[in-house]
Parts: sequence; C-alpha cells; structure tokens
Amino acid sequence: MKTLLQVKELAVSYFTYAGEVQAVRGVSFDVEKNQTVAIVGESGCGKTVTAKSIMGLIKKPGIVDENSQILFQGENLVRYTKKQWNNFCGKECGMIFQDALVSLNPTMKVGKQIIENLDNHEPSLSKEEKKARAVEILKLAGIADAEQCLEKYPHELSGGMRQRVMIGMALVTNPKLLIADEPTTALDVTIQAQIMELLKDLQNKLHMSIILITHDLGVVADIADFIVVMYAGKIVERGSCREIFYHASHPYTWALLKSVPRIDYNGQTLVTIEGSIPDMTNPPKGCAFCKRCPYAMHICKEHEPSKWDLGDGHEVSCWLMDERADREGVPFETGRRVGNE
Amino acid sequence: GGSSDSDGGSGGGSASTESTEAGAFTMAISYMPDSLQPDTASDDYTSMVRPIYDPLFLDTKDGIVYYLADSLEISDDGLTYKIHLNENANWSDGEPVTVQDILFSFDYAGLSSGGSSSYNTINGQPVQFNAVDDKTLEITLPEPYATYVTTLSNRVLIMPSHAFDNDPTKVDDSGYFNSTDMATSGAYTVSEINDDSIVYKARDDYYRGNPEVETIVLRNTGSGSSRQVAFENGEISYMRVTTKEELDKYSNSDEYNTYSITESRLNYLQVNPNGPNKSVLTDEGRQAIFLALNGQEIVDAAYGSDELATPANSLLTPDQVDYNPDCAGYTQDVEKAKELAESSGLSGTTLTYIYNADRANMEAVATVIQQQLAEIGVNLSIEGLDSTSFFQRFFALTYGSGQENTWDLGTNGWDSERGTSGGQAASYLKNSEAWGFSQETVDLAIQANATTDAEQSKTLWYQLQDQALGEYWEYPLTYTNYVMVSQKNVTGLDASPIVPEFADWLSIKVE
Amino acid sequence: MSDTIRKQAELEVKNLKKYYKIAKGKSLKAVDDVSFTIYQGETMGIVGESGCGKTTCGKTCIGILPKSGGEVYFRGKDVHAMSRKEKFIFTKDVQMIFQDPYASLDPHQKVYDIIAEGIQIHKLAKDKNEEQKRVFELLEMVGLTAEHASRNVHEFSGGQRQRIGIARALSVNPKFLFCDEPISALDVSIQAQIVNLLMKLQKEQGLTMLFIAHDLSVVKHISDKIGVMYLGKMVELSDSSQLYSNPLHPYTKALLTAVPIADPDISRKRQRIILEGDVPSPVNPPAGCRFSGRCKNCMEICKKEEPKMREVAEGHWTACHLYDSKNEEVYQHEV
Amino acid sequence: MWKYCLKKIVELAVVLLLISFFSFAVIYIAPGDVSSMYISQEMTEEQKAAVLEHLGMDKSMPEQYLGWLKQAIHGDFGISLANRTSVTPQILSRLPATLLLMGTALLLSIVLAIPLGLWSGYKKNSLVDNAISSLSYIGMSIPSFWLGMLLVIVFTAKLHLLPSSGMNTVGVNTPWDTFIHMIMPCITLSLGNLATFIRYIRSSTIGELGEEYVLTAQAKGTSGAKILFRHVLKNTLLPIITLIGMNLATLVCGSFIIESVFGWPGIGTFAMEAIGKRDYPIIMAYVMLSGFILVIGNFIADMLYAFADPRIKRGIDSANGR
Amino acid sequence: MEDKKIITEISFQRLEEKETEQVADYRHSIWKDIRKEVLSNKAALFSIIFLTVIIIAVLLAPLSPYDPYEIDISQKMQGMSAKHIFGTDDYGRDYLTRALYGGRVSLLVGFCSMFITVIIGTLIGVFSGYIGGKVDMILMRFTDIFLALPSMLLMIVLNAILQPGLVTLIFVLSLFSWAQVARITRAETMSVKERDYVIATKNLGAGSFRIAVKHIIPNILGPVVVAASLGVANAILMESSLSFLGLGVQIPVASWGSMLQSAQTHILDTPRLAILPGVLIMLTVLSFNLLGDVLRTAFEPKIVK
Ligand SMILES: Nc1ncnc2c1ncn2[C@@H]1O[C@H](COP(=O)(O)OP(=O)(O)OP(=O)(O)O)[C@@H](O)[C@H]1O
Ligand SMILES: Nc1ncnc2c1ncn2[C@@H]1O[C@H](COP(=O)(O)OP(=O)(O)OP(=O)(O)O)[C@@H](O)[C@H]1O
Ligand SMILES: [Mg+2]
Ligand SMILES: [Mg+2]
Repeated sequence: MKTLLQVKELAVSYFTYAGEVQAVRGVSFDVEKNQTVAIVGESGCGKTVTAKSIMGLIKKPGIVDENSQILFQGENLVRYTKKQWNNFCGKECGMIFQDALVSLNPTMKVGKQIIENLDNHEPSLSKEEKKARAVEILKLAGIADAEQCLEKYPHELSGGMRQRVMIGMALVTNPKLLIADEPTTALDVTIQAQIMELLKDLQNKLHMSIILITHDLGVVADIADFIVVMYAGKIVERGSCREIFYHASHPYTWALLKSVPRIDYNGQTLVTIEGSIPDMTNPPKGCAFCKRCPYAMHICKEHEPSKWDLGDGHEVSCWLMDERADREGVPFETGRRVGNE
Repeated sequence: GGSSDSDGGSGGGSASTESTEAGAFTMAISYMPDSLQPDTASDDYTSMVRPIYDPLFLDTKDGIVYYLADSLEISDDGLTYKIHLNENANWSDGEPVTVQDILFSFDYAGLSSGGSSSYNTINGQPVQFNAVDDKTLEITLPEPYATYVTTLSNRVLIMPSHAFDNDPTKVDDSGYFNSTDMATSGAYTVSEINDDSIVYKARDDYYRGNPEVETIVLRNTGSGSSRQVAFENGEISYMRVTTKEELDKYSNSDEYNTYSITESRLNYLQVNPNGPNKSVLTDEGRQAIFLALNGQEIVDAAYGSDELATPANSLLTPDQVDYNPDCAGYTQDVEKAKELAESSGLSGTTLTYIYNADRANMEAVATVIQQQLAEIGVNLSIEGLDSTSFFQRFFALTYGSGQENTWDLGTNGWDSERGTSGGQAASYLKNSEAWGFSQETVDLAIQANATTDAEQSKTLWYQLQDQALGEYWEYPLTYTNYVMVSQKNVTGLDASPIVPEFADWLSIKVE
Repeated sequence: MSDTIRKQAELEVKNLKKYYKIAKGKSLKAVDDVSFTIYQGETMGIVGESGCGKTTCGKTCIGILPKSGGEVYFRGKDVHAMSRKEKFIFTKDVQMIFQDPYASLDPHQKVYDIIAEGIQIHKLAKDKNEEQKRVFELLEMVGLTAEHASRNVHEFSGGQRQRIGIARALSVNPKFLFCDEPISALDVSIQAQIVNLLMKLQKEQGLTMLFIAHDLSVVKHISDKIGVMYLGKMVELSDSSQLYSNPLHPYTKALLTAVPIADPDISRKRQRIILEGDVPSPVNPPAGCRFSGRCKNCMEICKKEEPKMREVAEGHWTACHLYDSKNEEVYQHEV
Repeated sequence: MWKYCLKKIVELAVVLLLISFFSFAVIYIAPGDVSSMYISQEMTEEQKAAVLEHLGMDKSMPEQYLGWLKQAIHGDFGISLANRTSVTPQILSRLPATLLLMGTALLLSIVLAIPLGLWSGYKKNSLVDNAISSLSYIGMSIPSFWLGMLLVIVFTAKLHLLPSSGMNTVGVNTPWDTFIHMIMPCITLSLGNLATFIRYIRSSTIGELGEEYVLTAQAKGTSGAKILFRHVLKNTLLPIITLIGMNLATLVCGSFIIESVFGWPGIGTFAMEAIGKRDYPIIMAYVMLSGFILVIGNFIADMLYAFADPRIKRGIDSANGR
Repeated sequence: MEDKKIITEISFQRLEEKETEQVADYRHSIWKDIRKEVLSNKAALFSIIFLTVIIIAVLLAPLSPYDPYEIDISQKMQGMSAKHIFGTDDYGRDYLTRALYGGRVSLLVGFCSMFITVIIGTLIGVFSGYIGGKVDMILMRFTDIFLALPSMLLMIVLNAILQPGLVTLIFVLSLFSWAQVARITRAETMSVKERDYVIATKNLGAGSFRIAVKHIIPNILGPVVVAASLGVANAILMESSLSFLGLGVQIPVASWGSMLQSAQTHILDTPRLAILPGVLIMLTVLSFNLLGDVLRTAFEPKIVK
C-alpha cells in the first residue's frame, strides 16, 4: 500500500460561547509514502486544525466530527483512545510548530525534551543509547556541537537552532509522517532557506512523508509534491505542485499566486483580494470565497460548488468550471481543463 | 481536675483538653508577665505574683492582717511607725526576711522613680528610716499622714536584698526575676517558666503553714472569649464573670461554684477641669450632667445585676471605715438637668469622653451615659483607650503628658484601699488642679487624712463626702463586686479578704 | 549624476549610530555608521534580517529614538537638534506606519478619534465640521467609508487596521512617510492591498518614503533605491533594478537566492546560496567585516578590517573587501 | 549571579534602613511617650530632666535615631520601658514559638495548595475545580480572627476536642501536645495564604496547560499525567516561590492577630502588649524584625527563583556580562 | 442530477454589485464586552446582586423602625423573632438595624480608602512610569519600602497612637495600600507608553499631558478597576481586623468589625451576635474579590482577529 494517510471528510467545530466555529468543513486529501503535501491558505482557514486533528490534539471545545475519517495505514484514528493516541503521536507521526521558542518547555533542557520522545516510545533503550540517538538526530538536523546542545535550555539557542531542535525532537523516533505547521514563518529568509533545505535533505535520508503547512506558496514551490489550497475550512483546490502553479483553476489560487510580488518579475501591479475571510461561526451558504471573488456569479452565493476533477488528482471547487459559467475575463492558464467534467 | 464532660471518643484530643495534674490550681492570665519582679503595676500582675511574694501586712476594713510583719505600732502623733517582722519569715532559699530587705525594696522604688517615691517622701519631705535590729524598723514621717499605712501595706512587696548584694542598681536587667532560682517569700516557689505558662510549687518551709494546693499554674489564655472557653473546657480553675448572662449561666449550673466578693472599688465619672470645653462645664453645666444621669439604670444596663455592681452614693466605698452609708449621692432629675444645660450653654455641645477599654463593663457604662446625656442635648464623642493611653490622658497632669485638654469627661475606677485611711479618695480630693475640687475641700481632705483619731476622722470624712459631691466634679457610679466562678472541685476562694489577689493561699483547696 | 543634483535631498543620513545600553559598560550596536540620502518623491527600501537594526535605523532617522552618533538632516535641518517648536512642525511633516496593526491603534479609541487626533494637535481644521470632513476624506482615501468612523478598532481586521494607521499618518499631510514593515503582520491575501494603497498614495501625495521590509520582493516592487543591512551596518546600497540584477555583496547574493519564488520550475532549478549558521549577536559583533563568519568568500583581511562603503559602480555602493581592487585608489588611501 | 546577589543585599539593607527610619519617625511623632512612666508629679524639674537624659530623650530626633541605629546594628534594641530588661533576649525567646507557628502554617498552605491547585487547574471547570475554587474564595474572604472564634466554639466549647489556647498543656511537653495546640491557630493562619496559593497555582496551571510546549509534549505522545508532572509542574511552581516571599507579609501580620486570639506565646502577642503599653523599644524591635523577615523572605525567594529558573539566571548572568 | 436542475434555474450571471459590508455587523465597545462577560458569569452575577442588595439595604437603613443607638434594657438579648429579625444585642438594640448601620461604616471605610488608595496609587504609578529615569527610581524605592513594611503592624501602632475613629481608619488603611496600586499602574504605564500607538501619538506631536490622559489612563483603567475592587475587599477585611482589636470607630457607632468585637463576650451564650456581622463581612469581601477576578479576566487582552 502506497498511501500512508487518508483524510476523508474531516470536519472540526469549536463550540465557543459566540457559537459554533466550523473550523474545518469536510477536508479530504491523501498523503503517499515519502511524499510532501503542502497545505496552503491564509490565516484562520483551518490548516492548523487539520494538522492537529491528525495528531489527536483537538481539545475542548473543539470536536472532530464522528463521520470524519483519518486513516493512517488503513486504521481510523478518529476512534482512537487516549492511550492509542499516545502511542501514535511521536512514534508514527511527529509534529513541529511555528514558533519553536514557545513550543519548547522553557525550563527543561533541550536534551531531556528530545529524549522524552524516546522515553515514550522506546523505553527499552538504555540512557546512553537514548542520548546517542539524540546526538545523532541533532547532527542530522545540522547542529554541529550536538552534545553541548543537549545540555542547553531553549532560550540559549538562536531561532534557527531551536527549529532544528524541534525537527530533531520530532524525528528522533523515525516517524513515518512529519507534520510541519508553518515551520519557517517566524524565521528570516536566509534561515528559512536553511530549514527548508534541511527538511528536503532529511526526507531523502529518512524516507518519511511530510505535511507542510504554510500560507506562502513560494515556500513550498520547490519542496511540495502535492498542494492543497484551503479557504475558510474547505479545500478549494488541490493538485500536484506543477498543476497548482501552472494550471491553477480557482480564483483564490490565482490571487494567492499573483498577490505577492515576485522577485524575478518586474513592475506588475499586484492582484489584490479585497475583503477578508468570512466569519466561521456563520459560514456563507454558497461558495465561501464568493464575496471576495471578482468573478462571482449569482449561483456562487446560493450553492456550494461541487468538485471538478481535472485529472491527475487535480480537483477544483468552483462554479467557473461549469460550462454555463460566465467566463468573461477569467484568466485561465489553459482552456483545456476547463469544464472537463 | 478537668471538665465534667467525659469525651472518651478521641484519645489524644481529650487528654490534652483536660486541666493539668490533679490538685493543681490553674489561673488564667491574659498576658505573659515580662518578669516576676514583685514591683507592682496592675491588679492582674499583683495577683500573679501574690502566691510567691507576701506583703508586710494588709489593711482591711476588719483591721490589719499580718504577713511578713507581725506587728505595726503607730505613735499617737501619727509620726512614728514601728514595724516588727515575723521571726520565722524567710526566703525560699533559706535566708531570713530582714529589715534590710524592706529598705532595699524602698531604695529600689526610689531609684526607679528617679529619687522620690511614695515610701520615702511625703508632700515633698523625706521620710526617716531607722533599722532598730534585723527584724525591727522604725519609720519617722515628716507630718501625720494616714494613707501611709496603705502605702506600706497592700502593694509593697519585699525583694530579697541578699540576691543583689544589697545594691538596688543591680536589679534591673539582672534576669533574676525571670528564673526559677529566685528566692520567694510567699507560700510558693517558681518551678517552671514556660512560653505560655508559669508553674508555682508549694513551699514546705513557709512560715505561715503548708498550703493545700501543691501546684499553681498561671496560664495565658489569649484574648476575648477564649478564657471563657478555656474555663468551660476545664482548662482553668476559675475566672471572673462580668456579664449577667454569664453569671446566670454559671450560677444556675451545679457544675460550678460562684463567689461574689466586694472589690472595694469605686467607679466614677470625672469632669475634667482642664478640658477643651471647660468654659461650658461650669457649676451649672456639671450639675446638669450629673442630674441627667441615672445610676441605677447604668448598673442595670452595663452590669445587669446587683450582684456584679451596685450604684455608688459616695466617693468612699463601703469597705472604708469612714464611709457614710447614708450619703445622699445624686438623684436623676432630667427636667432640671435640661434647664441647667440650657442655661449653662452646655446643650448642643459635644464633649469628649474617655474610658479604659481594658476594664470590664466600662464600654457599656459609656454607652449608657452617652444615651442619658443625649436626653439633655449633650453629645458625647467616646473614645475607648487601652490602659496606657487612657492613663496618660486621664492623669495628664500627674504624668506631665500634656494631654490634659484632650478630654472632658472620663470614667475611671480606683481601689479604695479599704480600711482606716481615706486612701485613694484623699489623694484625689487633695488635688484641685487635676480634679477641680475647691480649696476648702482640699484643706478638709488634708485635715481628714492627717487625723489619727478615729472619731474625728469619721466626722471630717462624713463632711467631706457631702461637700465633695456638692461641687459636681466626680460622680460616684458603682461599687463593683468581683464575681468569680470556679470549677466545682475548687473551694476557699472567698476566704480571702482582698480580691483578686487571693490573699490567703492557705485556704484554697482543689479536690 | 546631473539627475541627482537636480533632485532635492529630503532626508540625509550621515554616519548614523544608535547604541542601546544593555548593561553597565555594554552596548548593543543596533545601527552602526549608516549613511544614505533619500531625495524628494523617492522611495527607499531597507532590507535585512530580523534584528539587523532596520526599525532602529528608521526610528532614529525620524527622531523617535535619540541617536548615539552621526547626523540626520530633514530638508537641511538637523532632526536631533531641533527646538521644541521645530520638532512640533517636524512631526507634521514626518509620519510613521507601524508593523503591527494590532498594537499601533489605541484599543480604547474610536476610529474617528484616532484619525482626528493629528488634526486636533496641529489645528488643521477650523471647526468640528471641517475636521469631520477631513476625517471622512481620509477614510475614503485609504479605502474605508465614513461609516467606519464611529466604530471601535477591535472590530476591524488587520488589513483594515493598517489602513486606519495609514489614514492617521496622512491626517497631518506629511511629506515623508516611514513604513516599518507595514505588511509583514498581514495575511498574504491582504498584503497586496496595502502595498497597492501605499504606492497609490505616494504617487497622489508626492510622498517621500522610507520602506522597511524583510521581504525582498515587496521592497523591490515598491522602492526606487534599496539598502541592505546586516548586523547594524549597511552593506549594499543601490537602485533597486541594479541590486537585483547585479548584487555585489555576498550577503545580498545569498539573501536574493534565499527568497522563495512561487514557481517550482525556476525555484528548483536556481542555484541557491544557503548561508551557514545564524546572525551573530549585535552585542559582540565579529571583528572586521561583520559578515565574515558566514561568508563563503571570506579572506584574511575580512576578519581584521572593517570594509568601508564605497561606490563600486555608478550609484551602486557596497562595503566588501572583494571589491577593493576595483577601487585601488581609495583602498590604498585607506590603508 | 553573585553580583546580582550582592546588589540585592545592598538594596535590602537600604530598605531595612528606611523601614527603621520610617518606624522611628512614626513613633517619635506619636503623642505620649515613655517618660511618663518614670516621671511623677512629685519630681522636681531637675529630676525630670535627669530622667529624660537618662532615657536619651533630651536629644533631637536624628540624634536619637542614630543612637538607636548604632545599637540596633549590634543587635541591641535597647531596654524595654515596661520591665526594664533588654529587648533583644525577650524578643528572641519568643521568636521560636512564632516561627514554629508561621513556618507550619506556611508549610501547610504550600503542601495543601500545590496538589489542590494543580488538581483544580487540571480539571478546570469540573465539579472538583468548582469546589476547590469556591473554598479558596471563601478562604480569602473570611476574616481570620472570626474563623478562629468559630473554630474555638465548635472544637473546644462544643466538641471539647481541641484545647482553646496556648502552646502546651502545662507539664506536658510532648510534640504531640504542641501539635494538638497548633491545629487551630495553624488552620486559621494558613487559610488566607492557602486560598491565595491555590488560586494562583490553579490559574498558573491553566495558563501553562494552554502553552504551546504542552502541545509539543502531547505530539510526542506524552501522557496527561506526565505532562502535568514533568512539564507543567515546574513552570507552575517556579513563580510560587516569589509569591510565597511576597505573602510572608500576610503571615507576619496574620500571626499578630491569630496569636492573640489563641494566646500563642509568640512575638505577636508580645508586641500587641507592647503596643498597649507604648513600649516603644519593643515596638521598634518588632517592626524591624517583621520588616527583616519580610525583606529576607523576599530576598530568598528572589534568589531561589533566579537560581531555579534557567531563563532568569541566564538573563542575570548575561546582564552582568558573563 | 437533482443538483443540476436547481442550477439551471439559477443564473450564471455575474454578481453586479458586491456587498461592501466588510466589518462584522456587531457593534459594541470594550466596556459593553466587559459588561457582557461579567453578566454571563454566575459568580460575578451573584456578587453584583449581593452587593447591590447590601448597598441598597445599608442606604435604606434609616427606614428601619428601630434606632440603632437607643438603649432599651427591657429588650436586652432578645432572640430572633418577627419583631427583631436578628434579635437584639446586650443593650436591647435591634441587631439587624445595627448591622445595617455597621455596614454603612464598613462600606464607607472600604470605599473611601479604596478611592484614596487608587487615586494616590494611580497618580504616583502613572507619573513614575511615564517620567521614568531618576524620578521613577526614587518613587519606586519609596513604594518598595511601603510594600516591605509590616503594614498591619504599623496600622495597629498608628491607629493606637492617633486618635481612633473613622478618619484615622481611612487614613491609615490608605497609607499602607497605595503602594500596591502604584506598582501595578507603574508597570502598566511602562508597558503602555512603549506601545506603538503611544509612539504614534507622540509622533503626531502630542504633548505628555494629552498622551497621559487620552491614551495611558484609559488603557490602564482595567487593572485599576480590578485593583479597586480587590482594594475594597481588602480594606473591609483590614477594617474588621482593626476594629476587632478595638482600634476602629468609636461607640455608639459600630462597624461590622467592631460588632464582632463586642460579640466576643457573648460568643458562647449568643453566637448569633457574632454570626451576622461575620457572614456579612465574608459575603461582601467575597463579592468584591469575585468581582475583581471576573473583571481581571474580562480585561485581559483578547486576541481579536
Ligand atoms: N481553540 C479554539 N477555539 C475556538 N476556535 C478555534 C480554536 N482553534 C482554532 N479555532 C478557529 O478555527 C479556525 C481555523 O483555525 P486554524 O488555527 O486552523 O487556522 P490556520 O489556518 O492554522 O491559521 P494560521 O495561519 O493563523 O495559523 C479559525 O477560525 C479559528 O478561529
Ligand atoms: N529598546 C531596545 N533596547 C535594547 N535593544 C534593542 C532595543 N530595541 C531593539 N534592540 C535591539 O537592537 C537590534 C536591532 O533591532 P531592530 O528592532 O532595529 O531590528 P529590525 O531590523 O527592525 O528587526 P525586525 O525585522 O525583527 O523588526 C536588535 O538586536 C534588538 O534586539
Ligand atoms: Mg495555524
Ligand atoms: Mg523591526
């Protein structure tokens, strides 16, 4: 079986006193072995919640819908007990977070925090073996003086180092899947480049799958195999890396691609997306992007678009795919795929 | 001992709540004394050191009771006092009690009050001492002074001079009176000084006989209601009762014995001649105040029972030989009081009233007086003060504290000192500056106090009692009783003529 | 250079230094010897990694922070030696837009009060009516409506808040605008709105701008001229097209290749220079060239001597020993 | 680190100095003084002056203060005016009882507060949490002397379970006996602190549980209990050290009232009497002692905290250039 | 498909105009937010109701048919009855009436000393924090000393030394509590004055006064309100302690604390006398504490996205 993880119709809601926040509304995607899947979308669209669901980290008042399925090597994680989760997290799947400083326990030495992962999952190892493993993984993560690093506290490390420690900590048990939630957002471009290189490198060496979460399409351009674009708790488009970058078919993806100035192009005016994301306590009836979409049609307001499969796993949810749609001025990259249904 | 409740339920707990060893007499004290030096400060303190230090003699209404001294002879002119000490009187370390000890104690008193004490000075003139022999002392006064008997009796407690090589300057800071080694002259010796208790043990070489009670425990019981709780819990042998509710409760119960002993104490209301409102506290003004008061009501409201206190009719107490039981006192006349208040300009003013909050029932008295004066349009701003601040204000002139103009009315009490002399009353009536009495009254008081003839003394004092009241400076409020309740197994508490000192420790028994 | 002579210098920064005292006898050299000139109507961008001193530099330039050395002239007047009155007028001419739209608006004020504050302080309106008119005008100018004026700031999203911040800055008709990473706290989809708005306003109002960002693509998009800072030093200064087409300093080169490009083909093919290690602490900067520790072309001299800023090509300045030979005269003179 | 220590010690000395000056000033200004205990109406002016001179009260306030200070530095707080013996030994002899009570109360409140606070925070908004929180709120709001009164009524007067007051039954000098006597004062004294600590630990636990590093630990498969004890506990409890230092004040002041309610033979009751008697040397000594306990408590807490929390320790070291 | 049918009926025309509504359609101020939060909290609701009731009751105390001071020996120590709901005290005065009058004193002391404390503390805190530098250092050392003083003890000493009474009580209580408030407000001021919006205002040419009044004070109001609420609680507790030691208001006026003191003598026979004022103190203090805590959470900065 090549597929490592299948997320099917994942729905997560937070029940706050302001009402039910439907953070994730039916998200489905697959992660193959050794593959890097990027989840892209702007703040609040449900990326982190999706990732947390896979790790069983959704806490009250959040509730994962019972009908959701998260199949890891065929096993449905949604039904897991606490104990099963504890065995799964760290062992099968590691996770790193955006801000490494707050994600590390400030009063515990880095080494102890790394070794804790081994304590949890490989208790049979001796102390020395565990330490050796920690040193080994830190070296792999690009920390030269790994031994000394083990004895340090998080605040004694620089931002890049911390993120390397986080990566080492997640990978020390050789998990099959690594979830990286915006691992470089807090870092500078040069450090970001280092970390992304490192992830690529480690993937080659350790043969794991990666789910990479980011809001910047540029970051994933050279690492992702497959890209999932989320908007307001839903997937609006997904497809292989090339498909998304070169044959994007959803107005939101276009905007994402065009709204950031590119260093290699000159003088284009930026495409803007007016407005802001909808209130998730009361998601719109039709397409969630409708209000901000320059090509919105009446139908978009009323009905959720269904999925159009454009082949090779490229799927789009947009009424523009319908052949009846008013496509005047729509900048499709290739007409071929439109209305392929 | 112990409470009559038996609570076998919880082993450890009940054991500790029981009173101490059987046969022990436990007294509650409200603070731990700094030392057991027989230097007197307060009534509480006096009762604490009483078991271990005997006075020379006590002056009571029924005559003189001898302790360390076995005779006192006063010459007819009232100038020469001859004291003879008991041949057997001895210290607990075996040394005899001698005249040297008396002189030493007087010297120390003089030293600590900056030279002149009431022992060695009378009206500014020195007193002569002459040690006739080891056991006989002759004292020569510069002028006749009846109160000197009292001075020598109740409150002078003799210290062992031999412990200080006869040098009174060594007493302070010697720590002698904080140790169990101190020599005592009373029926007991000090056996333990603990953090919150002191234990006395009976002497077997006491010159007056052997006490029944082997052990006396002084136990600090804290403030407020805790003494009552401790008593009911059987932790202490007796306690004073100050409210009618308590009195009723205990006298109706057959688990306790109650005793009522006259305290020979006068509680009175004083008008301050130097107060901030002295301009309206004219003869008429003071009269208005005194006529507005109702002594019986004060007793009823503040004490609730005649057993605790009775209205006073004179500035002397029934325990004093020269007390006039028929003295008229004051009678309430609200109408007249109102008129006088109006005419004197008193009505509508606010007077500052102070009382000693450390004394039982005084707050209640203040509350009632406040009410009664409100009737004639006089407001009282009442301040309850702790003893020290109270005395600094009330006796501002004596203390030189400069606070004489901080109060208008005040209630205080004095121990009349019983017996033959005018006692405290005399010293008040003699002081016109502090207490307002006229010169005639002052002269009369000096005259009365100098008289050694019983008949003449009575006449003068009867006259003085009426005359003083007629000047409207001091309102005699109450004669209080010291009401005690003890555990059932304790007897003999009332055998002592003076409270709360239990003068005769030999008569107390604990079964 | 006849072009630059005709242009009027709006802001002249000469050897600006700003040290923070962090402990007794210790200082953090946040900005060390930085010089540049911004001409009227021009936008200058400053890029650099976090903590390299961009904000400090900008704030010192507009007098919000006191300087530690050097000079800053705004229209010929020394910014740090103004009288109270001059300073007051200066605050009308020079305004700032902040990085964090959440922290830069007083949560207890209504939008109206925030925007009207500058007008009130500088008495730019004759009466309430005029003030109101002006506030509404400003709101419209930044893409909000008059109806928003009565609302509280916490009802607005980040992008809208940033617009309010811009309106506040514009309320006093400034001539110079210092934008401190005005978009880095915003969502990708919103950033473009703000960038477009700023560019539009600059054109309409003839503003001079100092624009700070750590995102090179944005800076390139918006600026005429770019300075690259590293650890408190300006390492390269040039107009933007030249900087991107022909970066000189090794750091600039690395920085440019590190910028992600949203195009897998280009991104995967291009040669990236991945820098080793992290930015050293500005408290104990390395001796010599501050970049020496991470530089692939590091030479002996780099560790000993601090390179001086020199003009390598016309209008293209850099501080790097690699280019010493091309400018032998200067180099020899210095040694 | 040592530099930091030293700096703190200097600060501490300054604070103590100022406390002493302040209290001296208050007492100096206060109406009514001790001389009245020594001066009587019968004395001549010279005698009065001699007494004043003997007491050192003829000098100006700064002179008196300096004199006092010089002695105080040598541990000599003068002579009690009431009983004319040295103040220092008197205070010292009562100190153990107070320290025993305060120490036990502090210990009791810490020992109880930690598990209760953690539990309550961990089970946020559950029944247990609500119960513990309500109790701690009541504990904070109840006047301690009143609680003491109620306890005495119930446990001594009605149930006859515990002794009403004092520290020992006379003649019984067993630890058990002292323990029995300590129960009520201890409960009363510790309740306020207990409540404060519980509430603090609770909210701190909730806060820490919401921290991202907890999520990281969970992502490593660490179980709930392990997270609580390995990660959260230390971070929650570190600030408690400072809190304890700060709350010493409550203890010192609380012991003052509680000691007199329960007749505990400590310095509280002693000082209370001294206040009644206007025995200023004792009051001064007590103020200084309390101030000293407070300041030292805070100092120790600061130090412990700085040593225990790696973040602060490093911050201090780097500020000192190490 | 059923889906298709509906679709065909609906126009695929572009939407002509976009709704410009960009702002969430709820309008509220922070204060309203806080009100909502406070009112939605059961504990806070209880506190507010209790405090309202007690304050109204205390204000309406003169409506009681009984005189709180009039002694009537015949009515001494009456038990609870319809006539005297909480019975009478040892002078025959209606106890409930006295408790209400006592509440006036306790609350007055609580509120007054809180006001003084908060005003002095805030002024010093804001001044010190805003000016900074040497002034700050000196003021804060001064504050530190007040914090390090054994305050309860000095309160007792001072109260005993000064003429006891309402004014003294308020003065003494305020004297030893302002430092706490000053500390809090200083810290808040320090943080607020470094915030971007203050820098922005400064950069608009605003003077210190304007900044302090328009920006700093409104923004530190939250902690100040919290401190005020806890301050009242603390003052009432302190007052009761001092009154219990006999250092409070003077007779015939009573506060809850001094009522407790008087009740002490009768505690074994008539515990009722000690229960009522004790419970009143406890509930009032509890309410202020609860309110303070709820306000604290309500004022906590919320992430608004
Ligand atoms: N604990 C929570 N309680 C209530 N709502 C929550 C909670 N966590 C997340 N949400 C809501 O769920 C939605 C999705 O949040 P999520 O954190 O997944 O966004 P994201 O895509 O990761 O955004 P970002 O880029 O800011 O990290 C948001 O609307 C958020 O408000
Ligand atoms: N008030 C201050 N006191 C001490 N050091 C400071 C202060 N402000 C900034 N610094 C330090 O000065 C250096 C430069 O800071 P600055 O904020 O100017 O950097 P920046 O380039 O704007 O970074 P960023 O991109 O993170 O905003 C940093 O090392 C920072 O830690
Ligand atoms: Mg996220
Ligand atoms: Mg910055």
